[in-house]
Amino acid sequence: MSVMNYSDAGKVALAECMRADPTIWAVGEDLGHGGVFGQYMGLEEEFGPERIVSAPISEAAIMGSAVGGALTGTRPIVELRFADFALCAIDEIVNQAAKARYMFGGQAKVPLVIRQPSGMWRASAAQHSQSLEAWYTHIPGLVVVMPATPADNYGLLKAAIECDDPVVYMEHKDLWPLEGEVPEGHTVEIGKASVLHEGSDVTIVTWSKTRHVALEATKTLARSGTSVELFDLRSLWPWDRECVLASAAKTGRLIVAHEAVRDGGFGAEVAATAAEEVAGLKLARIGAPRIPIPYSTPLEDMVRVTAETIIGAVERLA
Amino acid sequence: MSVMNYSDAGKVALAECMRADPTIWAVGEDLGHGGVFGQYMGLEEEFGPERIVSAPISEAAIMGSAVGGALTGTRPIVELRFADFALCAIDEIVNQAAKARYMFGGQAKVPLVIRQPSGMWRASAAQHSQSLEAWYTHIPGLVVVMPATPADNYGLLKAAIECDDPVVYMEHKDLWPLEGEVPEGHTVEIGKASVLHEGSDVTIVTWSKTRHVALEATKTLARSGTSVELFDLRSLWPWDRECVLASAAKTGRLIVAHEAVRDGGFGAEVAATAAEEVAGLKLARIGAPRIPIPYSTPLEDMVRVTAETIIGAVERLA
Amino acid sequence: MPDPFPSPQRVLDHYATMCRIRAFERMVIRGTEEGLVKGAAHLSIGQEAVAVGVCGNLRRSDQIASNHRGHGHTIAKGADPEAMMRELFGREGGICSGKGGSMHIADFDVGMLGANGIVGAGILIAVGAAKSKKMLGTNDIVVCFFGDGAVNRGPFLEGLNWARVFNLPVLFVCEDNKYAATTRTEQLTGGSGPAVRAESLGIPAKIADGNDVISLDALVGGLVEDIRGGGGPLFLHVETYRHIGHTVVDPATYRPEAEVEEAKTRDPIERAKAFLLDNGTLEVDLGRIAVDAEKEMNAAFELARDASWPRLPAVLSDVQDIGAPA
Amino acid sequence: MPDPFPSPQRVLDHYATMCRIRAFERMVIRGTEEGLVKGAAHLSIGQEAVAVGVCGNLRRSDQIASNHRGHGHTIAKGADPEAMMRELFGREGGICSGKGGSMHIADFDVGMLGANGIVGAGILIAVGAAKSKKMLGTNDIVVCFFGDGAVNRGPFLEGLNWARVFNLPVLFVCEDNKYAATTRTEQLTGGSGPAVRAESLGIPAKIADGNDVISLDALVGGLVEDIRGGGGPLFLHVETYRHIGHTVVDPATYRPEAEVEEAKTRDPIERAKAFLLDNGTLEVDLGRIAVDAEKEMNAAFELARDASWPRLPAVLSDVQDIGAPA
Ligand SMILES: Cc1ncc(C[n+]2csc(CCOP(=O)(O)OP(=O)(O)O)c2C)c(N)n1
Ligand SMILES: Cc1ncc(C[n+]2csc(CCOP(=O)(O)OP(=O)(O)O)c2C)c(N)n1
Ligand SMILES: [Mg+2]
Ligand SMILES: [Mg+2]
Repeated sequence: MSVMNYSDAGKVALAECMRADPTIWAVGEDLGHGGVFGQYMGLEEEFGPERIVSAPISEAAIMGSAVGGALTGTRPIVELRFADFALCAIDEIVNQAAKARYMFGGQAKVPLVIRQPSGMWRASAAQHSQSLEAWYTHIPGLVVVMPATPADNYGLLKAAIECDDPVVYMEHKDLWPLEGEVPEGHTVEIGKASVLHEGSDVTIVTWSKTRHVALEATKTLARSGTSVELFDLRSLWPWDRECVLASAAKTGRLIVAHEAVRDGGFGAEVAATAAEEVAGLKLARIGAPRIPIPYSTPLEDMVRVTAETIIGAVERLA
Repeated sequence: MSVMNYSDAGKVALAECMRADPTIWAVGEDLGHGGVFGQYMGLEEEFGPERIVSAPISEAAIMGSAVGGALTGTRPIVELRFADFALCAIDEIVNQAAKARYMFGGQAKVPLVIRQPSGMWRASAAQHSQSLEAWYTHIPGLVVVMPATPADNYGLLKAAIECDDPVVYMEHKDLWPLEGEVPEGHTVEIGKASVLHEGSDVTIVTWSKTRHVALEATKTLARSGTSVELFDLRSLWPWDRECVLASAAKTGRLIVAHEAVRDGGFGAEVAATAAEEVAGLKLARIGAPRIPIPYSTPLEDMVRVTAETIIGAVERLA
Repeated sequence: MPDPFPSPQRVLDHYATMCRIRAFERMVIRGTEEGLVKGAAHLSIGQEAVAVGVCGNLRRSDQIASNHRGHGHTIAKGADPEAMMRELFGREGGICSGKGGSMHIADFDVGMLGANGIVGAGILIAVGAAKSKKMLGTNDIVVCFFGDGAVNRGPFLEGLNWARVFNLPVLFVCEDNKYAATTRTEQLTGGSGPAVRAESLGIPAKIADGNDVISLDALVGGLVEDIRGGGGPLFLHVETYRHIGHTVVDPATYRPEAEVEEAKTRDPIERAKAFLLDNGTLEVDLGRIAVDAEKEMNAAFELARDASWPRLPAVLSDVQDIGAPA
Repeated sequence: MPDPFPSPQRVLDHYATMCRIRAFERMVIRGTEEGLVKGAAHLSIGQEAVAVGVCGNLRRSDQIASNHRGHGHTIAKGADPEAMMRELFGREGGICSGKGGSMHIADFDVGMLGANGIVGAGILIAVGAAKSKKMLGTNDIVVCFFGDGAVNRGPFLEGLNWARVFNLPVLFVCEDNKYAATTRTEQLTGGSGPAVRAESLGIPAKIADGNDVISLDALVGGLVEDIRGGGGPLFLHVETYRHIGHTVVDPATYRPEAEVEEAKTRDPIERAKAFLLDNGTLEVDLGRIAVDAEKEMNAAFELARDASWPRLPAVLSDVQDIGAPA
């Protein structure tokens, strides 16, 4: 068991996997100098530039060459720097990586991980702040993972690397320095939610950075006597339907909260599924307004989901 | 009033707008020869190659140059050939077109139309059949329109061209030959659903080609005594919430049916909104399974939403 | 280094493979007319020498990435035409289980990494496959086929630059049939052509007659040897022509008739035939090769036509391991 | 055609604009240190001659598209530094109403179409703006600034080819500071450089010293005249260096110290100063220009710092006309 931050947890997971399997390689801009957030610091020294590949500014080629590599016996880890830049490589992710196995009738699998640091971070404005996880959940062939703690980043990145599917792996940029315990040999199964709090009055489902906001709200609500059952989905495709539906059936109230734009967000999928399955469920979705992320800090703050917003929604559902 | 097909209705709308406004130009591959589906046939002859621009196979430049044009006083109509190829121009649509007005504090608007022929058509397989409307509804700044009849294609394309926002305009490839009446000077407001059938037992919400399937189901159900209220949303952003919510409150049952993948589809947004707003609502979503579209006809047919599927869902909700 | 004295047997083999490709694609026309091929099919009739002249220099463990016009590449790399025809007819036993069709034809067993419905996409898949080759310590190479239209897409620049800076074992083959769908490519392509573009990215380039399988074969032999030796990526611009439309159903009225007729005089199969006759092969032997090819493809056609449809539950398989549809 | 005898007043003006850009960016460093600039800011300290030598040849109605390193371009094109500083501090009266920040700085009134957070995206916006210029029947031109790193992105190929085949009035300016973030660009760029790539796409290209505002000014004057005359797109590769890190907070340890020191000896402001002194301008006059620039930017800093925050309801405005958030 050791304490490490979210960034290092990912790095340790990657390094352990690379030591065990010589066919794994990582590719992205500036990786040789540690990557833009330092998540790869020191890895080029250990694994060399053939396995920690510093790429030109060619997102399509970064992603497309990884698809080619994955189809032919190696296991690429793609670093896209900001989730927003993945938009320069969408054909390669959606038309190629996600569909190749199926289109070719199962002749090859596409074992690759597509790291896309996501979310709002330090006044980064509209082109460096997006949370687009909902898009990837809608694309057959893709797995979608969004860890929110060091332990989950360690366990889920390992699971993603070991998995033979293309995994969109979204770390949250605001969580890099977050410290936490990572048990030795820790494993996390893709598709299993983590239960952060058991309760009976209302179910809250969330993921990524909003997990921490929701936990704060849960604690505040506990003090005023409202008992919340709180889940961090951790992976959005597959997502832990059973767990959410059982809890929603128990509490009769469901709130889904995420940082992404509310309209058309993955919260809609969770809420709609629960509404189909649980009769008489009361529900509310919380997310960003449908606006690009503004730069100015007070404006940017208006986009963020806060504990107060969540508490307000719980109160309105009561 | 005249009868024309869906393809010609779009062409007539475009030609009328181009005659009225010399700043409008269209750009896409093979437009000088009528476009891949003939929707531009004859327009180069009338407007010349400066306004009906035949482009190289450069989707990013087709889209990006349209953004630049829209920011600087002209009004581009982008033809992306197949919605699937829009994935080669996603940065330009999402990071540039959708955000420019906001990022620049309203200094300029982005009046452009992005035509993306969508949907399944004639065994076109995984890279030529997608319905990705849900993606665009999730992106602030974009308007999303999906006409299903000649009259709507005429009226809505005109409205899209006249609008100062970037409009993702998705015609359905299987509807090109569909004939229908287009009243002289017909107008359609973006954001208003069309009511195809009034009823009291169940509300069905749909759009694009599935409108026709749902209408068939509605007629069959009427014969067996089930009274359906059927809406074609026609535009998905904005969408006609008021209309859908009022009907859902009246019937207490809501079905949303679309051709796109069910998981994470725009049906989730409609269903979740209704579940939030209408207490005790029973609901069901219908869409494609989460698989790439297969080529072989019997397999492809399994992906299609049919009248039987819709009727089955209505019966289960009863 | 082009070999001025090609072995007659080698030319004969190439002739046979070209005849097989042509016969296969004639059956695709028939299949389309009879409603058996449902999706769009892009044929390489007139371009067979490119597939054959290139793939004839590859090992089974070398790999190719193709574009939408991939039947010829696939057959030349060694795939089974019957499984291909079943695929195009969407039947059980299709090479992609009926899920891909013409535009996604692939045979990983013979090193054919797939046609592609997205123009230019194969370029990036090829450089990635070449990275695998290098990492896995083989001296296999990868060939990427694409059209003259693809040189205007971003992946052309990104992929070629990538291959150069990482010194990957790739041969880029730009199969220039002068048109991209209805568009005469040179009208929408700046500069002095694909080879100059490749050289500007640091990749040595050659230009060749794509209708002469003999000289092409020899030229490619040298290029493949250089790449296999670790010399890094090379580029080959081959000039050819498609005899029919962009797809089977395209009447191609945008091309001057005289241009088409002139191009047909350079039919690669007729040229190989003329060479072989000049060099002592008997007309009757050549005739038998052509007839055998037609018989083979006719049999493939009939077996595919009579094959059953895929089992319906297969629609849900091979999507993904985790989170697959139930 | 470079003019060997530049007018002293013109050089003095350029000197003044370079001093103003430098002074502005020094205030951005201070603003970052004091926590007033919250987002990433990319400075052009050391590269000022490019913005000034190019924009000095443009009319107000000419337009420019920029990249992430856009303060210098914006000031050189005539924007108000106070409104820019308010923007960087996220305040009321910001040039983009506080919604954009450094990476989206823009001033459409003076023909500055925006910085861009996506490397290479401005290239396509520029060609589109040039299409508007042409369609609207003006003889205005568009200039596009981008870095050496952008030449490896697909839009470089697509945009340059586009400008060529549609003969659009664009000047492409590749501002080569040798690095793309932490990466020495030449290590990841195949071929013989940006100018060769441009020429392979049919666009005539020049290479120039980007730290000598005088020769650059004269060279660009000729290029702009050619483009304005309808000659079609041109390309200019300028060699320069950024004195500090990629962003304000980057210590740039990946660059050899000697390289940085050597580059600083070619400081464009010092070079213009030396020229002016050699040609009779008084040291005291140059000093006053520098001091005025500092005063101006200091005042901009203070006004921005003391400005109020944007009104919160504005967060929902300027998204779209139809379907705007309520
Ligand atoms: C990204 C993309 N854009 C457009 C198309 C439509 N399309 C399919 S083939 C083709 C022409 C390709 O021309 P070329 O590369 O010369 O190949 P050819 O068909 O001549 O063999 C086009 C435009 C596509 N499939 N993908
Ligand atoms: C598509 C994309 N990829 C990566 C980045 C991250 N990034 C921002 S600036 C930069 C380096 C750009 O280098 P260059 O074009 O030489 O401009 P310079 O910063 O040197 O002025 C990178 C990689 C980005 N903003 N957009
Ligand atoms: Mg071609
Ligand atoms: Mg640079």
